[in-house]
Amino acid sequence: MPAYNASELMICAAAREIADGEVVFVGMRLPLLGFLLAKATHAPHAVGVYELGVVREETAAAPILTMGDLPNLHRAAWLADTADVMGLLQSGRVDVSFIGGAQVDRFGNLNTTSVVGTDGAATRLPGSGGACDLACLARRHIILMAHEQRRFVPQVDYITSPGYGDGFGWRERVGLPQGGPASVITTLGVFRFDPATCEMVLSALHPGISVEEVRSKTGWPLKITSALIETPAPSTAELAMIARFDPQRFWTGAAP
Amino acid sequence: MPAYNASELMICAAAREIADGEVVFVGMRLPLLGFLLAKATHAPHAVGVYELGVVREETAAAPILTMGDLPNLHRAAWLADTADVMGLLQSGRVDVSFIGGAQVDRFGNLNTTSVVGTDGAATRLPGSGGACDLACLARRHIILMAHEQRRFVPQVDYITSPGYGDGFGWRERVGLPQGGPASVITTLGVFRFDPATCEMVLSALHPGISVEEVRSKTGWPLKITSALIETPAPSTAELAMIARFDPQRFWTGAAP
Amino acid sequence: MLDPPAGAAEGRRRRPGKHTVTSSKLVSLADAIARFVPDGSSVAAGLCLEAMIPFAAGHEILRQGKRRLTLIGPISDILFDQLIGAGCVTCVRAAWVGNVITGSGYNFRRAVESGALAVEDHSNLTMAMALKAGAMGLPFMPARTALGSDLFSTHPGLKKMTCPFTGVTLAAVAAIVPDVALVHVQRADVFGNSHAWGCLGVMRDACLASRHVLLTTEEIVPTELITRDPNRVVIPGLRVSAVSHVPWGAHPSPVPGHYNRDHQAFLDYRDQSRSAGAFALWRERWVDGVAQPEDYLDLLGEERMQTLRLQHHAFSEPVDYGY
Amino acid sequence: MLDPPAGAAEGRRRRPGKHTVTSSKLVSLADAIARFVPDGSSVAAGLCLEAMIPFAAGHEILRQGKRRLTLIGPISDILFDQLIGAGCVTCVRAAWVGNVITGSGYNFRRAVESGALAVEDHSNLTMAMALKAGAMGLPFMPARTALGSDLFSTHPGLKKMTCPFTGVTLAAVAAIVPDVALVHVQRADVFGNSHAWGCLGVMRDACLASRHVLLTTEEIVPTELITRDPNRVVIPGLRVSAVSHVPWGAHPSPVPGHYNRDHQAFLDYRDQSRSAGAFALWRERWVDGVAQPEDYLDLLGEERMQTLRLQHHAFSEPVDYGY
Repeated sequence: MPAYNASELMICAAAREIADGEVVFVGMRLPLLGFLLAKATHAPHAVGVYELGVVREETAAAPILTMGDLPNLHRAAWLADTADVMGLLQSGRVDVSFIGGAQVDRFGNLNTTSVVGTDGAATRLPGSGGACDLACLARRHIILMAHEQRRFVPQVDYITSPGYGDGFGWRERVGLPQGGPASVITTLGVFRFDPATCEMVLSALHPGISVEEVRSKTGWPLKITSALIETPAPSTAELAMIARFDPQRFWTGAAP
Repeated sequence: MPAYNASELMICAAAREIADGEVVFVGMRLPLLGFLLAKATHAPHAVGVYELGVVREETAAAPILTMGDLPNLHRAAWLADTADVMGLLQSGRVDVSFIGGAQVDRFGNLNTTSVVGTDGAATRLPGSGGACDLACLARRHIILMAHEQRRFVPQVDYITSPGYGDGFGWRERVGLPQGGPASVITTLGVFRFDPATCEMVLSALHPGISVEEVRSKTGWPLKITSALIETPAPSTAELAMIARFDPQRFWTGAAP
Repeated sequence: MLDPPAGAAEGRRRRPGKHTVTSSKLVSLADAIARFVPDGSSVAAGLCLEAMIPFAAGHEILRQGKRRLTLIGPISDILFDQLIGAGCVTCVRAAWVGNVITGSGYNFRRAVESGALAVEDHSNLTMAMALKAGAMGLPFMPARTALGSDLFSTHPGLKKMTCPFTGVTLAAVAAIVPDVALVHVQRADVFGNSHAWGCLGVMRDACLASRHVLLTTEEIVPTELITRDPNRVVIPGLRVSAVSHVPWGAHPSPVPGHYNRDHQAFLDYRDQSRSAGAFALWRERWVDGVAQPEDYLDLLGEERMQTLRLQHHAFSEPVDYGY
Repeated sequence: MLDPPAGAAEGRRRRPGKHTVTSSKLVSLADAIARFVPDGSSVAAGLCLEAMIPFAAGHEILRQGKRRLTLIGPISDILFDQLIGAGCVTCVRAAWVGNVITGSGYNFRRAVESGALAVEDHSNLTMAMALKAGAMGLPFMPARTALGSDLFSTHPGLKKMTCPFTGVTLAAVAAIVPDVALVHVQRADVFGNSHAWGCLGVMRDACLASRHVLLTTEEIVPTELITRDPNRVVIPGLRVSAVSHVPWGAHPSPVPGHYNRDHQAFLDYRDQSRSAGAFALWRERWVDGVAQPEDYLDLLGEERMQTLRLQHHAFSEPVDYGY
């Protein structure tokens, strides 16, 4: 079995969330690599949408680090205004989006705006960018983040990107009749949401990770699916693909 | 003095309503020729805006009959969406616009939608197009139309393009805080609006036309300015310019 | 006939199915219309106003005898009048219906005055905002226009509202989501990627708002020619349902890069539509007599086409999308 | 600091004076900033998101020591962080402020956490709609986003409203009308006519919304090169107040057709901004040490510029605007 690090595992898990032919609102960092991996493997007809006004059907001819890098514009299917691509999102034409966060809670609400430390002092973070829009308007969204106790809290300090609020029925009530987080991919496992309660449930453990470790790094009594599985490890082919898209291991990080 | 017809006189009168450097929302027919004449004479820096998404700073290289004719797109300053040019209008960046109508009333309200005959039967007309928008949103608008009693009525059957409604204060009240008709140029004379009452007032008589003729073709007791003047006749140079823009006399009509 | 609450509720809708980049969408115009324009459809057309009007696609609708259509567009020039004259249409949502160069649309007048046709009267701006709302997935958009006009009385998709921030009176315009948009473009690949240029009118928002987009195109080109200039794409291929290759498909309206406006055809149409009988003759010759797109070109004749082709060329400066 | 009622009322505004087609608007960047960016201005920048960020114009603001600015933009990448670090800014209206490739903006964090900087938190879509409202002369626009989020608590230009047609809950976003938009384009003439291509972000609406538009451009070209392709114009010349010729004026962000993103500059900036002291050194070298635009190129060095220039070219196919 090839060696891999947590980032590579998360990229592979993210790629598996994309079905062929889906329209994907692509973020930066690991989700971007997950999207490229999906297109290179099981989802060659997935279409990428980027908030700066880019729609791509073909993978960029050269590696990119940010969405505005010129290879990401070269041979795009559409270069338009942010409002035009946001219109695709708002009219329900985006199947899945990916977002990261500094803090997440048991109902999948995300905070990337401001966190309050144990000393009561607030730390200012960059803010929403497009994340709030993706969480409100994509047909489903996937959250990727590092799994640490300070990040997995019972209730986020600030809802930047709505998940299921305080549980079932909340989205409908506040005016978000569809969407919501489908899964959370962390450094420890993959989590999904109980359709009845909208609460986050441990669904897959990454190889070598124990339930106890996940519980100890989660700030609420975590529910676990009765059908807990192990996250499939990346294959050699997948790792080679990832290396092609991130040749300097800029986002993937140090080799294992 | 050169011979001219009523259309040529109206074109010259329309041109004089345009000041140099103004942004003009140009219609078709006589107003188009008036705009071109103004640019060729006293208003070389006037900018033309067309509702199909065209902004022009230079006169088209060949005569055009409709706004979408290719010479009107060639070397335009901007080809954009209707919403973009309507945004210029709605944000108060259009100084003056020109519209025609089938029916006008004493407060300058225009009807191009439906007129009711003396027998009570309604005749359907083409509708607003952009006229309603120009009447609502340009800083001022100029009306051009044939002067006939059935067209100059006390109250229009349908307000397609608002003038001053029922008089002073009406525009403000309905939500149109600025704009309104500045003048009406007809086959008989030029009319302006009393600032205190917003009622149409005869301001200039075309050469050879009597006050009595105007009164007999106006469906309400017409007020006349104390400083009534004669509309200046077109000069030879003006007529030559018009002939350049309408070489087939398509809009100008039969030569006098 | 008018259905504004539906229009208003239409702002959010289903995606019509997965997009497959590599499957050709190239079909005959007859097949495209047969498949995507069932009786009862709402059809947006004439979206670039005077230019690039999809006459060939409209005539195919007429030929196939579609019924109970709702037509949507800002100003329609004579295409709407033709479809109305053929009895295809029960409702028009438009700012202006007629013959741009001559004035009245006689079939339109007859249909309205006889009560056979319902009209939802727009202005160009209310139409633009209704389609923009549809494009953006919103149920309405505000505007400052039409206040004080009688459009409100004949247009249930138009209401007065108060700005939640400033308190001023505004017009609220309900979204319009056409079942299908018909657009004619200069060049497209077989997957629905295309370039369009010139005056764009409400084409972009109308296409983005519509459930299906049918392209007719002057030229079929390789995909790489389109993706070499992605800012020139007005509607992305993933939103296009069918592409048909129809040179001269917008005649007699003008197409930048291809041909000028055939003014004479519009002038002739005035007389050809003045009575129902004259219109039947026009239709027989110019629509029913055209079994396939090539027949139209024969009818037009090379001499006339030559007078309409561009006499002066003016090419854009290339731009570089390299890296 | 926040002034949303003003923002909301700004939807309609005065035209800043007659446009004269034939008078050159070409001025030095220093003159453009001195004249059109007085202390207290609201300044929109970073409107194409990661690309074509007007760094040279922003650095000139910094050099001239402008004060009490409000910055407006969707995501700002590091330009906003630099202006905040220099003490030019008292308010930011943005969706995201940081360093796109590394995360946090340290000057931004310090300023917010010390209470020196007010923030009106947007999402990219609320920012796009606020600027679109400004562009369209409207006091607000609706959106379906941000509902249920805490953006409403820190953003007085965001309210909940009920759709007048469907009754659904929507977000109402107050218009933003910047005093000035700073944009970098690929080519412009001396009158402010220009071409821009690539990802356009909110550039079009932000420019149309702003009272003044200042262009920096890679190239000054003849007017006829621009008017040969009027669909490539994003903001018409009549809306532009000044043009400055500043090659590499968007470095280290990328400019399609000219140069790639200088990732290393953004990575270096992380350390160069981690402390106030480090930032002072960065500023001394890269801003105060640049007396005129050419000095910046010397500082950058030909070798580095060569690595950033395009290695692969990909030219668009010309289109014909003839008649």
